[in-house]
Amino acid sequence: MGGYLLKRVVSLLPVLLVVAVVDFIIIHLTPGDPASVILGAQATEEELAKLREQLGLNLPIYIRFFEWIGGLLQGDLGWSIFMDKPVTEAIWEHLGPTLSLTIMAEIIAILFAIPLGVMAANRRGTWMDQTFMTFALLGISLPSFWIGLNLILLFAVQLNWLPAAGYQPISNGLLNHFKYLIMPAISLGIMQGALIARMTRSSMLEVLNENYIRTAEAKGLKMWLVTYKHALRNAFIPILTVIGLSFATLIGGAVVTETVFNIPGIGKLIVNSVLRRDYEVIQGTVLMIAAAYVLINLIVDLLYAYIDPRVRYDKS
Amino acid sequence: METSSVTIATSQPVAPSRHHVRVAMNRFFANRLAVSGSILVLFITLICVLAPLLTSYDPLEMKVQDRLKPPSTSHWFGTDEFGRDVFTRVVYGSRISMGVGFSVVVITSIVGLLFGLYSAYYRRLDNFLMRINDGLMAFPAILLAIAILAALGPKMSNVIIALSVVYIPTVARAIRSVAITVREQTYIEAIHALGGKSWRVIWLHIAPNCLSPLIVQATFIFAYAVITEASLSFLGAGTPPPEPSWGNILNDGRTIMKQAWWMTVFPGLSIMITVLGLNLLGDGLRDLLDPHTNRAKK
Amino acid sequence: MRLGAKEKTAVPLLQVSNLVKHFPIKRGYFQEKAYVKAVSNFSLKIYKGETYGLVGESGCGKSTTGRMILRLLAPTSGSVQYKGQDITHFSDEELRNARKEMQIIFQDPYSALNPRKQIGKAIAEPMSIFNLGEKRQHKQLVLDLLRKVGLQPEHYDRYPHEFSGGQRQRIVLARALAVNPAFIVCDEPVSALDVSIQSQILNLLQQLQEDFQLTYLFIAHDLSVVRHISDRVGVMYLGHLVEEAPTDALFSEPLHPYTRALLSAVPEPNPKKRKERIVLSSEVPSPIDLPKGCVFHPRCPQAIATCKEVVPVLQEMGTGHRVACHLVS
Amino acid sequence: MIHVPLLEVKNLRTTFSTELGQVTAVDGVSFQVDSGETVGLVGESGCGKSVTSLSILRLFRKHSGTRLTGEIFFEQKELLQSSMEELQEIRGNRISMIFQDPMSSLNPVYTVGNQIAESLMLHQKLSKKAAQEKTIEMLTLVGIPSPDKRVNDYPHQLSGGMRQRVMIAMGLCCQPKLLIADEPTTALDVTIQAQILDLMLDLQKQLQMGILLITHDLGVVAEVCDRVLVMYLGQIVEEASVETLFENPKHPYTIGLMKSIPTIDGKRGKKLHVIEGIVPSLHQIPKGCRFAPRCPLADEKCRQHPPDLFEIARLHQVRCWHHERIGVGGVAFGG
Repeated sequence: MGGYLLKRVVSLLPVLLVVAVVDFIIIHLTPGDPASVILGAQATEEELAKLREQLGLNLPIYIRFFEWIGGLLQGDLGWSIFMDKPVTEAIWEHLGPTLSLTIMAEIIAILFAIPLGVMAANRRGTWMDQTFMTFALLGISLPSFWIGLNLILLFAVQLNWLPAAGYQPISNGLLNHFKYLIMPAISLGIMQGALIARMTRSSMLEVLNENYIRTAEAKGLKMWLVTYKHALRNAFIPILTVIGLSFATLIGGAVVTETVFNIPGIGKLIVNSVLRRDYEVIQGTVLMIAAAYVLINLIVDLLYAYIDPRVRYDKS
Repeated sequence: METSSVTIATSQPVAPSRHHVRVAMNRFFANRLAVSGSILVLFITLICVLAPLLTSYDPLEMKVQDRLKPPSTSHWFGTDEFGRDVFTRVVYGSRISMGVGFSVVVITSIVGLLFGLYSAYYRRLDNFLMRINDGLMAFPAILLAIAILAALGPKMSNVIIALSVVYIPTVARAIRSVAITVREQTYIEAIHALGGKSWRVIWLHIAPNCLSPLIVQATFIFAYAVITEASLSFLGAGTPPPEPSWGNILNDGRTIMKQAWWMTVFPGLSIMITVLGLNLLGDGLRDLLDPHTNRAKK
Repeated sequence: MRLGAKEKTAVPLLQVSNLVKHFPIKRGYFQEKAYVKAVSNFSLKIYKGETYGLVGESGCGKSTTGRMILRLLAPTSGSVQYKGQDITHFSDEELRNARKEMQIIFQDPYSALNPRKQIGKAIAEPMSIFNLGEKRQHKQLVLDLLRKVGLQPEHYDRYPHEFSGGQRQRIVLARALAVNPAFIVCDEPVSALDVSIQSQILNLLQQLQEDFQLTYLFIAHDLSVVRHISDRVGVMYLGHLVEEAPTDALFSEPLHPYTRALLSAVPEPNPKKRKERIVLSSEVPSPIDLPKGCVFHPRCPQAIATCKEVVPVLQEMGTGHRVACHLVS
Repeated sequence: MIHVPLLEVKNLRTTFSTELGQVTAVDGVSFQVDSGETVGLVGESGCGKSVTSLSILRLFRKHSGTRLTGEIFFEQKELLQSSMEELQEIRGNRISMIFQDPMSSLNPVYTVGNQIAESLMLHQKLSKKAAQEKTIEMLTLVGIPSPDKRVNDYPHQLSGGMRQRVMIAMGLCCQPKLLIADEPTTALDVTIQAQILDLMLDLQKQLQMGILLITHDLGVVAEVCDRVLVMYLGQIVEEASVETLFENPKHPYTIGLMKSIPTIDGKRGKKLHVIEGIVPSLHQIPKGCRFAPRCPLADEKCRQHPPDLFEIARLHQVRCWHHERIGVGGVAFGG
């Protein structure tokens, strides 16, 4: 097992390197002089020079890259010009809301997606399967921010049950926290759930056609045992892959949802940094998110080994 | 050999019909998903092309006195806070969404096919390309697009570049996995045995067998691109106002949602119809073009 | 049978000596390198117009050998001579005309044809690869080939999915014949076909051998099929050639214990002849760590001490009957 | 006391709905299997032998639009009408089935021990520990070396031969009265096949079990079966004891099959006998006798009227209008 773990971790290093390079290049694509873009036209020459020096813009690009990487390894993600604090601190402040939003959305998604997907696969061709397919199709066709707007229109404006926007950290009471997060989590969870549900159904259908399922039926096992013991565990491997890969769309969705519901999360931080041209913050947060994605997929890889013995024992 | 699986091994060509196109058409029209999908997509494309004929108003012309009028016979979708006709802006907005979507699909399909094919065929290249691919896929689509647009500035061409960079890895990964299964087929080994050179193997044998999955993947990429473009404009990072795009119309409507419900409903509906049409078409094409999966899904 | 008398004098069309193929397997970064020893110093000679049958159970390395002969797989060591010329280390360019004369047909007819290409074009493709004659003539050549393999001209622009397994094998044969080859490796060509179709293809193979003066290396695991079509037969076990003889000699008095066990295990379609079977115990050992000495000794009913130590060498026991076994020499 | 067979299939008809419309894969098949007897169901691809075996335990996907008519009696119980619960009581307990491809017939993510114990706990209500012991006992019975270690192995760690032994252990752990074996040795090498066939015959004697063996290999039939049913395009064309079938076959298809197989001894002729043409598709079943298009003896009567299964001797039936003219003393077959 250890060998497998080590192999997976080692294979991540080049990916993380690519993530860092891509992240660095994007920000340095800015045509023209970033200093004047940040400070605006009326900045004096000497202010521009100080900023350029501070950003290290006068150094050749590869030197700045290695300096940046050096800083990264010591946990220094750069400095926010706008908020005048280290990027790591800015990220830490905004991490809480995004974490609870994405976790809640993912839980909603998985809780609905997997049972529905399995049931639809089990009753393929019946009306239940058709309605499932239609809802799942709608789910991936509705932009999450539009769902958000409509939820606000209904629950906040018309019925006034829930606050239209804003955020309450857990410290101000769990119920309060939920009140603010339930609508954003639903609007984010629908697309995510639809994606996972469709994958669950097709993966289950694939597995239900396998020979060992027929063997299980030939042994006289009850249908639910065949489905939930024999089929689901095999179907779970591709489902896990989708959950791992869809983490990226989840975070992407979170960025938009936070803007709709005015939640001070990482997404909001990035959007504001873009509008304020706060490059170092954009660079740092985008890097953190990409690194989190790589970590999540490593965990998914390790779960494979737990579920599928062939991965654990890949001797010859 | 007798296959114990239930599929009937018809040992004689079933309907040795001469017109393969006719057979393909029959199967297409029999597929409800593909037909309904293509109807919706065709409908939106027509709106895109015939935009000037559909409305007499100019999408940018402001008439302050008609500010925030509800939907009426003169303004089907009502007017926005500057008195511009929302129906006209939504109709012209379709050009942005479909334009961006289509160009992203063309770019990602071509580049994705190249990356996928060559990384599947040349093992040494594979490792290098796949690491870049995994690296790029680590960035959520919207974030990568936002970062690129922040650097290059919010122009429609930049939006297309940003979205292409975001979706090339997805296409490349899909094509690579198909190309690898094709490369393991015996007819590829046969062409090697016949002295066929690499270009012949790649372009005359592997590529044609990757087209169906490419078409299916492209349809879904089109849908993702439309949604992501709308999200970008909604965040104010995509197509800059006053140019009408569904995303920024929705953004304008967001703050005055209580008074002017029509400003958020209609652009949202158009996004949904377009993306739903594309997803339907994608599902339908996957059943038609990918015999393996449609046997399992039947 | 035709070849009984004169074959030994002529230069062999194909000569393979001490062919070895070890596939490295990647185990973690720290364990030492391990190899699947698929083929170990395999040698044979095949003469013009002859059908050499290579038989053995799955995993014995017969297909790997066939692919190494055609240089579809690079041998770890050993040499392949075609018409006296050593092609083992030929570059792709030099291999081209050798490739023209040496063709291969496969076991699985369902994946041997490109599903997106009409069969007429598929058969014509080798002609354009080796640019034989004008493109205009290709269609006519293909139509002749279709008739020769028992198909109709109107099949020209059909797609592979419209044909049965047997018909596809005929198309694969036509494609191999398109370049007028001298030598064809038939890798289990009838194993995936039904019995009645099998006999049609075997008869076709023999007919084509006469019409085109072809030489076959016929690889299969079905002993009765190999017996029917081969002039000489080689028996392989775990990458080693254990016995080789003219067909009648091998089947009437097999010398190697494994060949005898193999022949006794074949169920005969005749209830009266339910003979006493030599049932080999246990399983075929893994090709990664081969048994020392004779690879068959762990399962051999008559294994003696030397079998466990010394690797037996193929010895001549009579006209062309060679066997690698300590007990027999 | 009238003799009651272990299994009796009467006029079984199995139809599927496919993209190109209804297809009858098994069209009016009737046969019996007794305890201790091995009946062979032989034929080429698409003849319906596998579908027949699957119909007995109704092992078709729920929504595949499969329709089964006719009657199947097993120990005085009619299976086609019995409820799913009743059928599940019988599956793996009174009637067991083993399949062709050992590589994909075992669940890759559970140990072989777990998959065998599952049947024991279900049908014999054994505790986990008792089931584990019985499982090891079964693995020893089917000849798997060091069963106490193998019981915790996963399928991908075993060879094809070993997996087929596990399948047999799984099938026989509840002492079923009938074993249906669908091409059990087709995917195995000939030396391993010999071991598996011997094992099945030994276990049959010990458990006084009936075996329905589905195969396309006439050698295996001759080696193992007592009675044989030859199937062609969904119908039984000849039924006989194994001796009669090989000495005095009466149906042109059976004869054609036997003559087109190369043998391990006997004369090495130049050309093998060939059955002309190819098996017609189930969507275009010929009018009259289904073998007529490929039969050298076919005449107008054969092309117009489908023959019934005539009883020409005790336990010897043939579906052919011209059966008297065929075989020993009758029309000699070409090739």
